[in-house]
Amino acid sequence: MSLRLQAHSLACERDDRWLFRGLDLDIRAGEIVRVEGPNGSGKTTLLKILSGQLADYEGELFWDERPMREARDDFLSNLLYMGHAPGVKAALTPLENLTWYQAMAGQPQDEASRYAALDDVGLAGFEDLPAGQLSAGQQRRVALARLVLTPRPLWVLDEPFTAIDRDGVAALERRLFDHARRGGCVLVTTHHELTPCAELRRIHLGGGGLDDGN
Amino acid sequence: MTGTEGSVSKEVPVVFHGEPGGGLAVAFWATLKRDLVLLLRRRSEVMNPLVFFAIVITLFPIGISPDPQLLTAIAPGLLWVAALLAALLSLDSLFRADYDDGSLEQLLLTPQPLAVLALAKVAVHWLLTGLPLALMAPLLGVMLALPAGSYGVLAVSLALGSASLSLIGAIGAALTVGLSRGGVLLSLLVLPLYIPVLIFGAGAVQAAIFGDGVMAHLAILGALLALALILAPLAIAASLRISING
Amino acid sequence: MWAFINKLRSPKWFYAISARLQPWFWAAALILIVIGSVWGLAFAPADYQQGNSFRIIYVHVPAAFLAQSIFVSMAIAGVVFMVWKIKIADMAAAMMAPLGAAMTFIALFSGAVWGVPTWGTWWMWDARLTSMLILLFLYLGVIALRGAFTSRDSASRAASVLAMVGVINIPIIKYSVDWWYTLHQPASFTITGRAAMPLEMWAPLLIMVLGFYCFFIALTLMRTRSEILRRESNKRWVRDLAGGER
Amino acid sequence: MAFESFNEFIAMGGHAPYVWAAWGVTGGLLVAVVLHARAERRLLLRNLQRRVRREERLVANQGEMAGISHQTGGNRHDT
Repeated sequence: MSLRLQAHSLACERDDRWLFRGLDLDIRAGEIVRVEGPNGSGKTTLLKILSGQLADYEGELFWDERPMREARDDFLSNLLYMGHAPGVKAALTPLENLTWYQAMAGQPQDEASRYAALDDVGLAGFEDLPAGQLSAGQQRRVALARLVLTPRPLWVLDEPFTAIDRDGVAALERRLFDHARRGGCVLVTTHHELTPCAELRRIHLGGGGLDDGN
Repeated sequence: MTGTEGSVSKEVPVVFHGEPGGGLAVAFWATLKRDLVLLLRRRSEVMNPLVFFAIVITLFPIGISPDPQLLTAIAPGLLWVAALLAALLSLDSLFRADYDDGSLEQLLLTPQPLAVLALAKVAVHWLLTGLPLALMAPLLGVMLALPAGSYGVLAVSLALGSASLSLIGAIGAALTVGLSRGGVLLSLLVLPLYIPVLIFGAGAVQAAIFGDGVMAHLAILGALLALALILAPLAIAASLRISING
Repeated sequence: MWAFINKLRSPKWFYAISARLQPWFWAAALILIVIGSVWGLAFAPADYQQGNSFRIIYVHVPAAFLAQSIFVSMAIAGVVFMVWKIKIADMAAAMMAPLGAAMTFIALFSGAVWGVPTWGTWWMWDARLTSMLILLFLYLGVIALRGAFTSRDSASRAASVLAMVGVINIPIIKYSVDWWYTLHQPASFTITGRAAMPLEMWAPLLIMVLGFYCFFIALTLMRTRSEILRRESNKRWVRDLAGGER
Repeated sequence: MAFESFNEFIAMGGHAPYVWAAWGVTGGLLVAVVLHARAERRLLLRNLQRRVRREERLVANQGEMAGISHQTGGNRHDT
């Protein structure tokens, strides 16, 4: 079992416009891959494809050197995805939000670990307040607590730095590098400049073009 | 802000997970419980369909006639149609909140089958809409001069039928969740599919009034529910995947 | 079979082959409908009960047949599109829906008109007319759902799922409406309900039905070709084609 | 032949309004559907041709400009 996410000649067409074509990826353990590109270049779409949400792409995906179709369940149980929206229920407390996520991840229910995770993202003392009463940055932190709560090797994070203050950004950046150093892998889109380091790789998505094929 | 933030032990290597074992039941109950808690915290959303049901039933004697004989004749159909519309009212919000706050994506990305988790959400809709409507219907039946002896059948037929309605309606809700103004479209998609349930549900109450056998109707309602239970979750899951593609 | 499916993946191939098939279906449709019309209107004997009003059957029944067949075709095209990702199937389904709605309307209109001399009223909740009305709503739902999405890919998928859900429900709706009708009007007779029809009566009917089917195929081929031009207008071969037909 | 004369045929044994209304609407709708499909196809072809011609002109113009100023790094489409 090894952490390896590959894509061969990946292409995505949205309403007759190619978002990207002929994309080859080989993502391994210990890497932080930053997907870059202008607005509308398909960053989010790429992350959704690579996290198994979108099926209408061309090309092939491999997880652990098996085709994604066969390895899907295995892939999903090693994946932690965070989208644009944090996925935090405003009417539930941070603790209750994490309870649901813990159950969905198939983890044993463990209140102490939930407290610890919230503590870790700087939400100590806010555990029992409805998330709707927290600030946008704090709600994002509730979602980020999943990175601590649910140990998964592959992180796919779409704009995780949104609405977070400077200290939080630094802490999150540390967390990403730490995860890569421990043999995990991070796939991320962000407008925030990540500190350059050995683990960091970039994928640049440009614009599509007129299709000349059949 | 605490000083401990971001302090992760660097020795522990990342753990890989094998194929998911059980956990489906846990995820199902967790989703069921979460949605129940969510709805019970916004109690007005649970109350709205019930109030709507009562108001619509009040409108008919005013609009048609207070004559008990006439009301008896139309009561079964009236109660069923009003309950059906009331259940439809809350359908639009079934997946909408999850779609907006991003938890729908997370639901799609669990290793658990999406159809089963969607079933948990539909079950909550029935528990907090269909079932209360069924329990409330006899009360409104009294106001429509429904003959004694048909109250039990009314409640049972509504309880059975509204489960099918929730399942079928959830398909429409899943198809329209990505659309900004899906509400009216949802009724257009779903109402024609409700007709068989309406026919046998209202038929059961009518049969009870005439003193005919009721079991046949209820059996068919049960059969429709069984069919919906098998097929609808698959359609809901497929529709949710389409909607999330945006 | 597989070779054929693979060929269907290429809109260019379909565009070429449909150009060759199309004239034959147009010719067949024209000839069959003209023969059927003349035979049915002028030569078939009048019905001993309904007199000459019975001649409406020659448009009512083919339209009703086609209305149901087109929905089934749409669902099959939806399956083909979803399973094999063949875009041609979806283009055809998109083009079929309005024709299906038009056919349902014809069946409803001719049925209503027929009702005047037969029952003395423009509308009767006859089993066939009622199911046709529900079918019209199903068609409108599919068309509205397809139009509601901004992304064409999502629209195609959503419409396919709804067509499949609808086609599972059509027989259920039909049987429940039949059952409901017999329960409420046991005495009255349906307009096209008799089995024994002499050859001179059903032969033109058969010809009309065949003619309508040919018309449906020809029109679907033609409009699918237009849809190819619309959706593939960025492709090189479409550009060359437009340049060539200057 | 079920009718003695043409007038009888038109009268349809007293059912003329119903029979002819049903047939008329059906025929009218079928013809309208065909006309619509034809108009749709013509319009599409015309728009497509206009677009192709416009793009050809654009390419030709850009080619000339490139020739005059001896530029190579332009945003030219190689269609």
